[in-house]
Amino acid sequence: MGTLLEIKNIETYYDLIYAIRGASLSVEEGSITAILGNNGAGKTTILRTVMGLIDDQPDKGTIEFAGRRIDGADTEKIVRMGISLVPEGREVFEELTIRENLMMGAYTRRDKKAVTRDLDRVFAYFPILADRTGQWAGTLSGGEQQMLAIGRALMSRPRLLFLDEPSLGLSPLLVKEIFEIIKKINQEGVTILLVEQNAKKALEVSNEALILENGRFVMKGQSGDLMKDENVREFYMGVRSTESAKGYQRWKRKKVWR
Amino acid sequence: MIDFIQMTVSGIAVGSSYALMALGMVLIYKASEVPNFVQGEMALLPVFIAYMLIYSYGQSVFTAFFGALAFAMFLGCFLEFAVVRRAKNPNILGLIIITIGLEMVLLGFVSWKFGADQRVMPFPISSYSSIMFGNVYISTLDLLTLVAALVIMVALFLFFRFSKLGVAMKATQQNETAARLMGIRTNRVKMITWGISATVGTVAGLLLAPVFMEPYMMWDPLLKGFAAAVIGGMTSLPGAVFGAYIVGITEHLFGGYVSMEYKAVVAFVVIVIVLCIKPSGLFARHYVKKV
Amino acid sequence: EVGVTDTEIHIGQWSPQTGPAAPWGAVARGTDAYFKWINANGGIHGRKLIHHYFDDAYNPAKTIAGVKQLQEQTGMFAWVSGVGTACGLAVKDYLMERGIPWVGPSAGSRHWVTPPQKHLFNVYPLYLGDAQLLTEYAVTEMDKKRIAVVYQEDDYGKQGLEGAQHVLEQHSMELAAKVPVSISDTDMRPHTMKLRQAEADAVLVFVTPGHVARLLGTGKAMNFEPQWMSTTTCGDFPLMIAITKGLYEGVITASFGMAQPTGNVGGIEHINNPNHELMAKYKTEVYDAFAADDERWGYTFTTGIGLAEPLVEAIRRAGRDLTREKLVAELEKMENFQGLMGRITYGPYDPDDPLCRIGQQEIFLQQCTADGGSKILTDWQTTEFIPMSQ
Amino acid sequence: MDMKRSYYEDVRLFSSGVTVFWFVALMVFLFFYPFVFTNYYVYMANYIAINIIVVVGLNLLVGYTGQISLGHAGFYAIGAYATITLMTVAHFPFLAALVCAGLIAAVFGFLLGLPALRLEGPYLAIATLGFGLTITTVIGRIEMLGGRQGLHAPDLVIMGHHLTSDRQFYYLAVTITVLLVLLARNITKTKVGRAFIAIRDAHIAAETMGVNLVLYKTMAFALSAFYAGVAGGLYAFVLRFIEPELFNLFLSVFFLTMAVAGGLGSVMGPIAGAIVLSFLDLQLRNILSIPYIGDWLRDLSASYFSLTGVSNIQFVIFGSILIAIMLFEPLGLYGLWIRMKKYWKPWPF
Amino acid sequence: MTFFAVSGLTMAFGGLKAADDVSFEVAKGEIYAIIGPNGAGKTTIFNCINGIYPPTEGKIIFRDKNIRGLSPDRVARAGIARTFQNIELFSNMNTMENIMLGRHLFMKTGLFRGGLMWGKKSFAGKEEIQNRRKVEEIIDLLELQSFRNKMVGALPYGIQKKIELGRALAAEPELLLLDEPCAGMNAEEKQDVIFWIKDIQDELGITILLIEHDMNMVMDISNRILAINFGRKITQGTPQQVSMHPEVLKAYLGGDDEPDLPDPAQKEHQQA
Ligand SMILES: Nc1ncnc2c1ncn2[C@@H]1O[C@H](COP(=O)(O)OP(=O)(O)OP(=O)(O)O)[C@@H](O)[C@H]1O
Ligand SMILES: Nc1ncnc2c1ncn2[C@@H]1O[C@H](COP(=O)(O)OP(=O)(O)OP(=O)(O)O)[C@@H](O)[C@H]1O
Ligand SMILES: CC(C)C[C@H](N)C(=O)O
Ligand SMILES: [Mg+2]
Ligand SMILES: [Mg+2]
Repeated sequence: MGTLLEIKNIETYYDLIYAIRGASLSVEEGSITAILGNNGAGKTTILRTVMGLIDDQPDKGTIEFAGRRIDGADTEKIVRMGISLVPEGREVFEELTIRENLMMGAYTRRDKKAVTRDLDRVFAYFPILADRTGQWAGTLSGGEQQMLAIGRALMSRPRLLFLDEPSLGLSPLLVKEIFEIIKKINQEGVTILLVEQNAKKALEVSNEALILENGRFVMKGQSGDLMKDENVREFYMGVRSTESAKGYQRWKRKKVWR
Repeated sequence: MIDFIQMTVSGIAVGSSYALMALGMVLIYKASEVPNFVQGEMALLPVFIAYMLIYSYGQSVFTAFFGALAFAMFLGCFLEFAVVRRAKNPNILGLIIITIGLEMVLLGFVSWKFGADQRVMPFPISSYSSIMFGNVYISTLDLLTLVAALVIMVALFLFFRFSKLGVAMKATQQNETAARLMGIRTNRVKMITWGISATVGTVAGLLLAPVFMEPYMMWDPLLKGFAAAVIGGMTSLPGAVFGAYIVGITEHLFGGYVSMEYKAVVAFVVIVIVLCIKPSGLFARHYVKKV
Repeated sequence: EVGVTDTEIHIGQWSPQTGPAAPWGAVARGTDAYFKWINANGGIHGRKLIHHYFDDAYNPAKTIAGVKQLQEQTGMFAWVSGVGTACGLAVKDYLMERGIPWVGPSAGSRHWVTPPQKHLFNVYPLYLGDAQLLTEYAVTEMDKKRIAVVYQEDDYGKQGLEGAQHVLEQHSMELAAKVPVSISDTDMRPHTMKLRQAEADAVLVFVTPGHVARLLGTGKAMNFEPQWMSTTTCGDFPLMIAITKGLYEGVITASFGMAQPTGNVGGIEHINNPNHELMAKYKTEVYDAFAADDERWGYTFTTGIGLAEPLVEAIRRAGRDLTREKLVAELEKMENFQGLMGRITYGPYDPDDPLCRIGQQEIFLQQCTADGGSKILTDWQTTEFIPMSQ
Repeated sequence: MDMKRSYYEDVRLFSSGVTVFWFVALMVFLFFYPFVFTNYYVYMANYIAINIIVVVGLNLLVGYTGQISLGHAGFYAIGAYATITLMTVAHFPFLAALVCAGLIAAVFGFLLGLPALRLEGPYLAIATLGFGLTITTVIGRIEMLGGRQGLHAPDLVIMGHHLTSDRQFYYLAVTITVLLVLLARNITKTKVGRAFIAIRDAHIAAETMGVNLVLYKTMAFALSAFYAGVAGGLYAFVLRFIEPELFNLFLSVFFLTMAVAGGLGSVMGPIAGAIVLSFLDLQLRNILSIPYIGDWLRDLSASYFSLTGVSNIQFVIFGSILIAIMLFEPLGLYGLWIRMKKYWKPWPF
Repeated sequence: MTFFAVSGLTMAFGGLKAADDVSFEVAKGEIYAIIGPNGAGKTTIFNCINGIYPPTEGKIIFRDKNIRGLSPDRVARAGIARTFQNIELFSNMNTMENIMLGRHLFMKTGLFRGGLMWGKKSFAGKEEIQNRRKVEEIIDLLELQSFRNKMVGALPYGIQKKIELGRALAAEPELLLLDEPCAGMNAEEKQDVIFWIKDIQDELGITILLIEHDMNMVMDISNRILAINFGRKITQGTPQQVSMHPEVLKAYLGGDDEPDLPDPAQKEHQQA
């Protein structure tokens, strides 16, 4: 097993906003890597940069996938090389049906039989989608759309799968299932890069994890180690010595406008 | 009664040329979500190219027409590639203005090259001959247009139904980023639709030219085609054709029975009424955003 | 005087060189070639005519802008021609208030002479006259019973309609049908249907040449072939024959002298066309020498010459110390001046008499032959002026 | 940023003394303009001022509320005809007629706003386009309005003064324009303007925050129509003669072009658009009289194109400029301005 | 007085009943949570309350008045504000303006008074200032100062959720509907939101109807919980009661497994 994705020192701008400030990352083939970070740390931006979704970015640095440079390449091309992204905010095709949405996931594939099999597999993961194949994706509930987005990405049988907050808006039961699914497809040989707010689950399922802050990776290590880290526990898993909010003394003082 | 049938038939006849324009409109809208104001001129230039091939280069009518269609394909692709695609984070209105700009440029070029005078385009069949069913006339040219409209519609319909391009177009229109994430070469999809659209428009242009050829020849068909496409729901090929016949027939019946003076605008009134009942046209499901 | 120097006389003109009305732009180019020819022949009293014409795209707002710009920055001595009723009306007050002479508006509208203006001299025969003469001819000479009018919905068409109705009333007849056409119409089927339903045996068409062509074609395809009749505007037979692919044969139009002067139209003799020679001269000396290569020798071009002739003649008659006052005086003195068009006569300014500024009311009728030549049907005829009804 | 002394700074007309300075400078310039420039440029200023009114109004609809209109020439026509008719038939004084004409146009705007409640995108485009065409067709049929023969404007008298020259009219037109622009600017900064933008960006959320969609969408149409109507009334006196064909689809498209190319969703953008494009529209016809370039174009035409069609170069240029603006600056001229401002930040703008 | 009650609410989309005879009552001042698997119909219930969907059947009583069938703006006027599951911000306005729009109902400036705003002392000017003060309080409360003048479209997901909350608060509602306010936030940020929600309840006295998938939070702050599945009510009660209901465990929390809680300490607290 070698390195599948190698990001070296990338820097990304949104116009004048300096979002990624030199981040390096390598993803081992067959592993699950997790990225944790606060709101606005730039997690989504990293994924979007790799996918070539931000015009003319990365500004600096290189990205290699399976030994080939992909920075600056077209998204379509990157996707065809075998990377698939479950985007933040679902981005389903609102006026296409569930089935059409899933079939779009398999757009680049020619092996019809296998596609049908994969479709069945997605339906097995998310039975509610199977009941509604003809419903417009735009009218699905938030969680259903999230399932659809994940299912759609699975349909492309990627080598490397990017998941941007896959558990967003899912019920606790489904969250569990999603992570099971992640593990399962990983075992089937798909390398996974996972961005999650649910740090506990993410660390549980991943081999390696990185912590992003203000566009830079500030910590990196085996997931098991990170899970034991004091700071990580406090800031990303919300583990505090006190019990629940109900008993809390409010410590954040409200400021009054001068 | 004869009058009624005659008016209906004539309505269908004129509707056929609207239909071809509407089909072109729909194609581009399906992939790019732009109401395409350069649709008419994308057909105009190839028609004049055909004219030039015939008169300046002595080509036969058939060669010239094929040349025009090929050129149209190229022109459509080129406009998308060289101009429309270059827009950075375009919004719909920006794109509309770009198509209006292109319209001016192409129209300007044609009028610059050919002047404003009427031209006469040779055509294999006479535009004055007609077929008579009982007392009802339909000119052979109209019949040809009708056939062309239907054949093209069916062909496009089947093509998009059974090729991946159809869904790819729809996906591109709805969420271009997501479409690219599916590996769809959205730029190529759009380019092809522009090409096809220009070609379809040129068919309309070539069929109109024997009757009437001058730089502004495509304006009226463009507007009516746009109207027809809207009635049909903007994204439906059969809808576009159906809408075109509605526009054509309404115009004729209204002109015949009610008032000639308001004939030019009746189509638009009909559209407003239709849209009040079905806000997304007749052939498109209305999507209400869910929150 | 403004616009007159020792060596130059500045004359302005507007016309649509672009936009849907651009075919009328040839009027200005005709005038331009005509002025160049005059200059090439020594100008007038040692002065050259400097012709400033601009494109207003048939948009009155641009006409005003252009007129003001030329008038105020360069200074025009007078204005000639100027295409379009609306465009003309938009600048009329401006020119008249300043006492700037304007000769030969390029549109046969009654507006130019109701009320007559001291400095506005009409040349173009009114559309009313076309309609009167055509209707009269259809009724009396051709014995047509059911006369229909197809009219463009503007000044041109409306006055045509009025003229036809006026004559029919005199014959106690009624219009078989009146069918409006809007400029944007390309589809002539409903119009043809209307005419067919009305069983018209003669149809007067007051529309643009393009519309006429489509109307005739549609009629032909529907087996509807009445006696088509049209105006001076559609009297350019070679053009009409070409764009109707021969259908124009037999159509009767009014004319003020556009008959093809050369032999290339099938040797038809223009027995009654008194300005035959003048036309031939212009063809070779003006058109061949000064027009652009792609310019067509046709009605619009010659109109541009015809409309400018009275002005040029008056300038010539005014002599070396040219002033606007003198120009107007000379124009008022003009009597039976014969150029390309009918004989032109003005009179002393009388605010109540439109005829003092109308110039001419002379036209004749011609019929199109298979090869685009014309057969002259009538001699020059003067039609009666129908004043505005209110 | 946090040093604000008063919240009013965000909404007030002049965000700083510098702006006041520039505004006063502009007013002084506008005041002396007619003394400096020839009458032709005064006419041009009038024409542009009127276009500014329309486009600023159109922008309230298109840029702020997100509703497209391809029928603004219709409102313009209504304003022009109503002003003249009210003055000649009902003997209204000019200003009263102008305001009433604006209100009449607003009523039509309101009516058009009703079907527009349910329509969007191309559907709305075609409905408004149809409105524009229908209005002129109908006006062309009404004999009282002169039909296709057109209508002459009566004498323009304001408080006993006859305004006959362009210069006199200039002060009227510019005053009205400045007032209406300031009005629009204030509207966009206060409650109504925010509601418009909210509707454009997320109409469902706007509604759940208490914005009455029916009210505000029709209000946007009516307001925008009011601007067009007032402008139309002024236009009638610039031309002194109107007829239905003036108010054709090209004009509606031209208005939209000015608004978009100027930059939607700002007040300055459309003004820039109106100025630049109106100026180009009037000036491009002179392209052939520019020394050298004109001759070169003529030679080019003679050898590759046609001389009779040479004037059409202006279309090619106009179209190319439009495309260029939209390609390089999707936000239009306003976007360009913002960029320049960023670039010249140290400057006291 | 009934503060807020839904009875027999049914919402059908074609054959699909997204809400099916749902009834519940919310007392003034409480935090009432709705939980249920994805697609259970939670958002649909909000949409019906809000007037975005016209319910097929049922009654929605707010302060003794039936508000069913009112348009969303009328519902807002009645005193109900909400946030959305998928962010619905005005993306081309900055944070301040977004929240300012929340003040819409409190402002009386119309076209004329707005258009003629000529100074601080004018009606519109005064009103702007007054409402801005209110907005600033909210910005302070939610700690959005640094985003005040940023266009919201480009802000991170979690911040956008906060701005939505702020916008809803600005409307000074009596009943606040929150649709997954914590989605996309990390643990620390969630804690903040929890505090704010508590504050909103305690200090502003606003009644809250909450949809949330984070059981930790739901258990923590809600007074009562309604669990639904397939549009139908499963159970209703205190957090403890609901979390132990077998059907909730099976359909929502995941069968035998314990709810997703980060800490054993809290688990005990749950099962107590
Ligand atoms: N389109 C954009 N334009 C400008 N700035 C942007 C844009 N998108 C993101 N940013 C900025 O880039 C930074 C990183 O944002 P990003 O969305 O990558 O964060 P994130 O880690 O994914 O956050 P979240 O957990 O909320 O999803 C933020 O400060 C954000 O404001
Ligand atoms: N407009 C609509 N048309 C058709 N079906 C709809 C529509 N809106 C909602 N539905 C369906 O109704 C069901 C309930 O949707 P709703 O959004 O209320 O779920 P939810 O409980 O909020 O789920 P989640 O937790 O995933 O957000 C879903 O199955 C959805 O597909
Ligand atoms: C002089 C001509 C070109 C005018 C033309 N007869 C018209 O009014 O349309
Ligand atoms: Mg993110
Ligand atoms: Mg939901």
